[in-house]
Amino acid sequence: MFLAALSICASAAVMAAVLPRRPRVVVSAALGALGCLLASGVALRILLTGETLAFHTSQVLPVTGFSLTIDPLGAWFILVSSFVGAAACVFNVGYAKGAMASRSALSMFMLFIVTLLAVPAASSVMTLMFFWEMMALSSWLLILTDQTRHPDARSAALWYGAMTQAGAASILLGLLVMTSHGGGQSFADVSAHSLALSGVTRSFAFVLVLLGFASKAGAVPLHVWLPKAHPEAPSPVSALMSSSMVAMGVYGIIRVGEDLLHGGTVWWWIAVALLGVVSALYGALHATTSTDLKRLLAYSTVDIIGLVLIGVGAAGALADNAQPVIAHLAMTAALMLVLAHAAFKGALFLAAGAIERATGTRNLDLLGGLIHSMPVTALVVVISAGAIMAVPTLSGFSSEWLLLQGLLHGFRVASTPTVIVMLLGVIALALTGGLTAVAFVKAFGIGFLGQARSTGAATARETSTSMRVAMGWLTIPSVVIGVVPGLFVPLLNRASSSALNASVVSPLTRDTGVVVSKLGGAIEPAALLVGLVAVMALLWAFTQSLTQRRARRVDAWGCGRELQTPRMQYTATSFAEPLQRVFADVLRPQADVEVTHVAESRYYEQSLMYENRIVDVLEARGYRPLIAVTMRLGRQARRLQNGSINRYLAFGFVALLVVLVVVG
Amino acid sequence: MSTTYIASLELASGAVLLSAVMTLWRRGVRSIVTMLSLQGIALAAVAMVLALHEHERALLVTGALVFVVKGLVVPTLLRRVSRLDPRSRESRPLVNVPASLVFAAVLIVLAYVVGTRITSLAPSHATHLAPLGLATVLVGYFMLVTRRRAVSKIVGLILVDNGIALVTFLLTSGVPLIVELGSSLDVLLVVVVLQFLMVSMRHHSDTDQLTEMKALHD
Amino acid sequence: MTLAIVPVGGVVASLIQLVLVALGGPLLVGLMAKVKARAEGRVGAPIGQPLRDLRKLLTKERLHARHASVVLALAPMVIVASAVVAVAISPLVSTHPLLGSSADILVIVYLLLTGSAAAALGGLDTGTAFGGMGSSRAMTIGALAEPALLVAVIALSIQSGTSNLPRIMVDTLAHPDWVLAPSRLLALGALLIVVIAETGRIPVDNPATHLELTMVHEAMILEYAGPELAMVTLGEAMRLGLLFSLVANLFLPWGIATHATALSLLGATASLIAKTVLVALGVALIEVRSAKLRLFRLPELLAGGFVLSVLAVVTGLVTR
Amino acid sequence: MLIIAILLIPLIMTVVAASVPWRPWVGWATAASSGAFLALGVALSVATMSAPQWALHHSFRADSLSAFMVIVIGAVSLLATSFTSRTMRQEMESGATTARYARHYAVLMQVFITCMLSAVLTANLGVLWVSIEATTIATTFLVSHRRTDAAFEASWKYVILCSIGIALAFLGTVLIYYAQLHASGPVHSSSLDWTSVMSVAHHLDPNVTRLAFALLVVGYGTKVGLVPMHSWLPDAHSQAPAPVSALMSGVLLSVAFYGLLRFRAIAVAALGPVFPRALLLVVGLVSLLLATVMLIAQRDLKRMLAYSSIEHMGLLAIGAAVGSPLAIAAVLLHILGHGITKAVLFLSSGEIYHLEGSTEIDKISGLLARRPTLAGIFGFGVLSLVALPPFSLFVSELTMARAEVDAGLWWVVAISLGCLSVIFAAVTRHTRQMLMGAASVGSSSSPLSVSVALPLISALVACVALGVLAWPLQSLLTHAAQGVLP
Repeated sequence: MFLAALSICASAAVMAAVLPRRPRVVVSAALGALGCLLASGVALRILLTGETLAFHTSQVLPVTGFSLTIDPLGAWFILVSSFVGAAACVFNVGYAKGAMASRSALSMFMLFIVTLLAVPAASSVMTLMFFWEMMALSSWLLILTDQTRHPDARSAALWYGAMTQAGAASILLGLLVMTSHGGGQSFADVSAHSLALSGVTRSFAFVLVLLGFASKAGAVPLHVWLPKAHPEAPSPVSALMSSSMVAMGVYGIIRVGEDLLHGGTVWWWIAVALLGVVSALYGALHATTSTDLKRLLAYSTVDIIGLVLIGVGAAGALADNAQPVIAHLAMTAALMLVLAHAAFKGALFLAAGAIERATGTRNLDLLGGLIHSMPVTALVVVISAGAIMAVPTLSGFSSEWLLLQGLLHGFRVASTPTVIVMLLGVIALALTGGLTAVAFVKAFGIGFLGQARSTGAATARETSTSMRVAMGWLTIPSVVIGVVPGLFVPLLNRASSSALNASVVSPLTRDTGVVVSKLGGAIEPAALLVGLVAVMALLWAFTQSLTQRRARRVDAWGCGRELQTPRMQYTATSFAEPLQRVFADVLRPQADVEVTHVAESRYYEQSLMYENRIVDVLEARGYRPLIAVTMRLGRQARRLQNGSINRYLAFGFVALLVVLVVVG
Repeated sequence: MSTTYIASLELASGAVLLSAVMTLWRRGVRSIVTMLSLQGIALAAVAMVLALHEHERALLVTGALVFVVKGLVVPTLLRRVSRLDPRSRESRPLVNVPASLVFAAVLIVLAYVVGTRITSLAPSHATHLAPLGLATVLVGYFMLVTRRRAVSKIVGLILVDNGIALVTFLLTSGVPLIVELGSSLDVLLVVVVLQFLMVSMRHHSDTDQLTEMKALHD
Repeated sequence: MTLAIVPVGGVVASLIQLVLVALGGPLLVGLMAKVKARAEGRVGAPIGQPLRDLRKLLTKERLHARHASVVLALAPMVIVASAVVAVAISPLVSTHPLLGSSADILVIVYLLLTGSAAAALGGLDTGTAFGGMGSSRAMTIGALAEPALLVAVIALSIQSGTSNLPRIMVDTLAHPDWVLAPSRLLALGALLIVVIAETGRIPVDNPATHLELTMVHEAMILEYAGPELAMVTLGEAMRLGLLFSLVANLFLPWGIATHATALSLLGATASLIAKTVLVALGVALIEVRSAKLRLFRLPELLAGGFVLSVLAVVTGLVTR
Repeated sequence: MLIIAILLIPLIMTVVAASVPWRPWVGWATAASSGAFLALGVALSVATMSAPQWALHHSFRADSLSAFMVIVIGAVSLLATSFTSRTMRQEMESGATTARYARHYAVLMQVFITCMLSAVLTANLGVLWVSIEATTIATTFLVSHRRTDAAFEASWKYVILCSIGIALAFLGTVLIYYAQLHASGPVHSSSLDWTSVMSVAHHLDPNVTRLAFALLVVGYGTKVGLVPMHSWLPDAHSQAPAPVSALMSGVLLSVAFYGLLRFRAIAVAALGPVFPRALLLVVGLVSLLLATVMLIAQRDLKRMLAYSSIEHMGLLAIGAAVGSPLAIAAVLLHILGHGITKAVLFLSSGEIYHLEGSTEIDKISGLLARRPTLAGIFGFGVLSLVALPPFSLFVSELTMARAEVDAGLWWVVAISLGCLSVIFAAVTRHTRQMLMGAASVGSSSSPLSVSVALPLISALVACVALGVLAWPLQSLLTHAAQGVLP
């Protein structure tokens, strides 16, 4: 069944490669969406029944063989990918134009979806690496889709390619170290033998694997590629990368740490959680100050994945502190947040694509007033942004509440390092909550409200039906998880038990809301929603009853200003300016002011240019010097081969003498 | 018989190494080529002596072949080249002549040290002389590394080859004939190729670029 | 099960809370203005003036700026609705209000945050310079204040090990010695700073100013008029009432009704009013004695509040 | 019989090419002959699965490893020779060559291929040496085919360095022979036959064998392109016509490596695994490191490909150092994958050179916009080269890494993976420079002719098939690996 889903998606790739232009887009999208839905179905069935699917053949992949196994943990991530994948396919029908409709781009797109479905199912080192690298390859090429029009895409792709390859190398080495003493390379073998490895070896392997997966997940300081690559990809691809591909990093950490290495030691998970804390804060901070809409979303991904990692790390640490129930709770929170994030971030990236198509820009400083021309997109953005801001009764809130429950109850553990991590997690959760609110109030408020700041924004029109359907599809989880999180409790219990490799009695009981039994916590989002809606309805009725007339349209007052142009509005840059000042030490903004005076008097200015840039300080201070050193090394190495045959002969002569001295 | 055998073997083998050192010492192409020719003849003599001593007919054939190829043909070819290029004196080697000679001495010692490890497997009068061949290889290689002129390169290559041939004769009384034939032909061919290249290059470009070929580099 | 929803009693308690906060919020604003006026040697407006203003505003015409969208009309409703729901489920009069089981720290904080976000969007919707300025500043202050609020309340939750507010109060009632625990006192300090920031009082914001360089909240709601302005103002007043009474109840829960009898509810109402007025007077005194801070000095204050709250948590973890 | 046929086909083709003046059909005939012996090679591989085959009084011997190498040679030379006519036509049009030299070219290509075939099919280690040395002579003229200053310089360096290197290999062979003559074991043999040497391998004198193997590694390492004698490689590859570069990089290096594999088996039997492993590891790692630093700031397309060959040869040496059956199987798969990939890249870089008149990376840009098919082929070739799936190099590199870690050499894997990551960044950066960017003004966008695109695309498809499917090679690889295990 799952293989059928994979092959349908793969056939979509083939169709995309062979069909002529017009049917190509539609057929591949239809097949892709069908395959994704099928995969969703398989994943759901596994999550409902708890059974495990396995498949092995030695006829594929020479020397190593090919194995797939889907357990509930994998199924959860397949559910995440397939849900977003289906939306991305449908979205692409309306979106694909120009380069994105080319044979190569479309088939790479479908291939990307295949790998996203297959990575959580891979159950041997070689199979995992195969799909992992295919995933990297296809997404990497997709970033380059529009490279002729967006030169930035090339540099972004270079960053992404280099970092993802280094990450894959790290993962590979870690996994191989695990297999080295165990015999087989299937996950079952590794898991069975890993306890026989020495503690140092296991820790070494885990750190390597963690580095690789954390880089894919976009954890700071390994995130630098992410805010470059995600924005440059075509929007359906960005949506998949940001929602599903980063989740694969999380999946890898859970799979290796909890399943293959049986939980390891506490400090592993403390490290994971600390990565999460740093990522959450750094991502949130940069998201508030980004003016490029997709860059903002990308940094927000770093933020949310940070929270997920806090949950995963907390779960691991608690499990190692003999608190399986609370660990289960934290893991559940992390998994729920993964799904919630996939949906709302997917929707937001798709919306960003819709906006870019409609206005020709994704620079918030050039947008404005889109709510009038693109009401459906605006609604999608409001719901998804609300979810990401953790507005109660939307998905982000339910997930973050669960996470907070896990962290708070983690306080009762005796081990001080663990408690400190829990505390840092709570602080990160609190701080990112506020910062995320700023970022997304800015994104929606500047992008959709007020007046258009450019002609592109002024002439925007609502997107095509398929794009709206896809965006709408992705808002469903934001609402459903938010309003009736209890629906997901049984599925999450299975996935989380499978993730932690332990069958504990889940503290979560199923209801319309979520009740953490024995631990004294509950939310009833449905009831809250009823309350909110009822109050609003009453208020609406009340205001209507006061006067029968509709509100009169007048010019904005603006403290009595007569002239008010769109240029006088606050922009995204100015909106974030106070926060940028507050966090100047971390963000290190660079501002240039250039004043040109009129010739007659220095007291009058002819023009004033202000430029404000925020570069990723970790990139500037950490990566750039490294690259510079490497390049210098490369340039100096060229002198080795200076063309003199005498020198070349001397190399060999010295080698010969060394051989004689050493051997003789 | 035995002492004559030993004496002649030692004389011929010593001559091979000595002529190698002499090529390092001399600068004029003509005298170097003469040394090379002498070396070829000495090498052939080694083969002949061994062949007579061990009654190896194949080695006799090899000796004759070596005499023709290394004693006559190759030097003749080289003389033709040097006539084409009368200026090709090794006027400015990378390591000057006295230092080269000192270094050659060091190399000979090294060859001796290494050689003893090899000869201890099957000690005999012949194998004891094998370090001389090894030393010739090293001296030849040293010449390749330190001499700039193209002709010197060819000479160095031939020295290395002669050294290896000497080792071969002394240690094993010759490898199977087919291999020996092949290797001799190959040496000849290499020399022909090199000569061809030199001539073509000279025809191709006016300036004498052979000494400083550094157009191709990173 | 103490957390079980008690329908009748809970509904009554929630209604009482709603009425108290909806009326009491504006009255508290009036009270504080009166105190300030007196302290400055003025007579000042009557305490009921904010309520009268609200009534007057409700009769005015509805005016919308030309470029505004539906957000402008929706934002006030969201502000009020979020405040209403937060008030209804918070344990102010009774420890068993309607949906008290969901009266989680995170729910209250994020309901308030939702209100702030709605207000900020409303400010941006008109496309004027002042609206954006106010929104930007308000969100900046909110982004720094909300975390401190959350962490401060979490400091209070450590001893009882739950994030459910009614349960924290019940547990505090059972353990009177907790009140003077160092972590609680630190949290109180943090909460006061946060509450001042959240409700826009001096030294964070001056509710009485219309000077463009200094205003925060007033700039954001500059374009509102009539019933919508009334709703925004009411919502803000309710937030103020909720925060003041929550602070009062979290530190001094005595008097709150743990059973849904008429008598205990009455007593609880009276004690709540008394406690809240005390808090309001305290805040008013702080306002009188301090000058408004420059906008860019504010982060220092809020960071101080945040650090206090973190310290409170740490102390709580160490001393538990 | 098969062995003789395989050797005869290119030999006859040599005679044919030598006896008729140059015509385009000669080029196609050479391709046909390559295809023919490729097919026979497949048949040979089937035949050798049961037992090694012998021919001409035990002069020639083919086991699965030889058969596999015949397939590698066949596949790559099929690719390379299918470009003969086209390359010659282009060069004649541009005045770079004449009909006379085209004829030389065709003959020398066949000689070159014949030498390689005899190297892998001979039973005698001495003849193996002679054959490899003979390839030097054939390829020297092929490198200088363009008859420019640079081409002469390259072939001069090539012949000097390779001659000296291969001379050292001869010394090593002689020493092995010497050790064999005086082997202490019960069996005495006095021929350099692979089987007879192997039969006494356990009794060879360790001192002599150690020195011999070291000399062989340096010597054959020269032809393989391993540090320290690698320096000829970038020069020769950048100056030779594209099909020659393809053949040299694709198979010549591997054929020399085949020699090393054979001698490694002898050395392991005589010395135990430690010394051969250490030596090959050092050589392999240094080659890899050198290739890495040289690729970082590389400026020339063909030199980039050449250094990448050094990189891959370094990987092979490291894989051979491990020497487990898994490692050798991976090494062999890598040889095939690298051969095909490198051939595709050199051939397409030849087309690029033809288009642009330069192989300087900075002078080429926007190929993807101007020549989508060619750029696509080159791009996918690079993806294959940097070992991304689904290409076969991915599987072979991963398997090698696995075998290395299994052998306890995780630090080697760490170093090589580090180098590979840097190489990935460097190579993709250079490739990006050439492929990406807007098309320059006035550039034409004529489609690539089918005769060019078809072989290259099908070669890439073959790489994918090798990387994804197990059945064509699985048993052959494991069987061949058995052949060089002591």
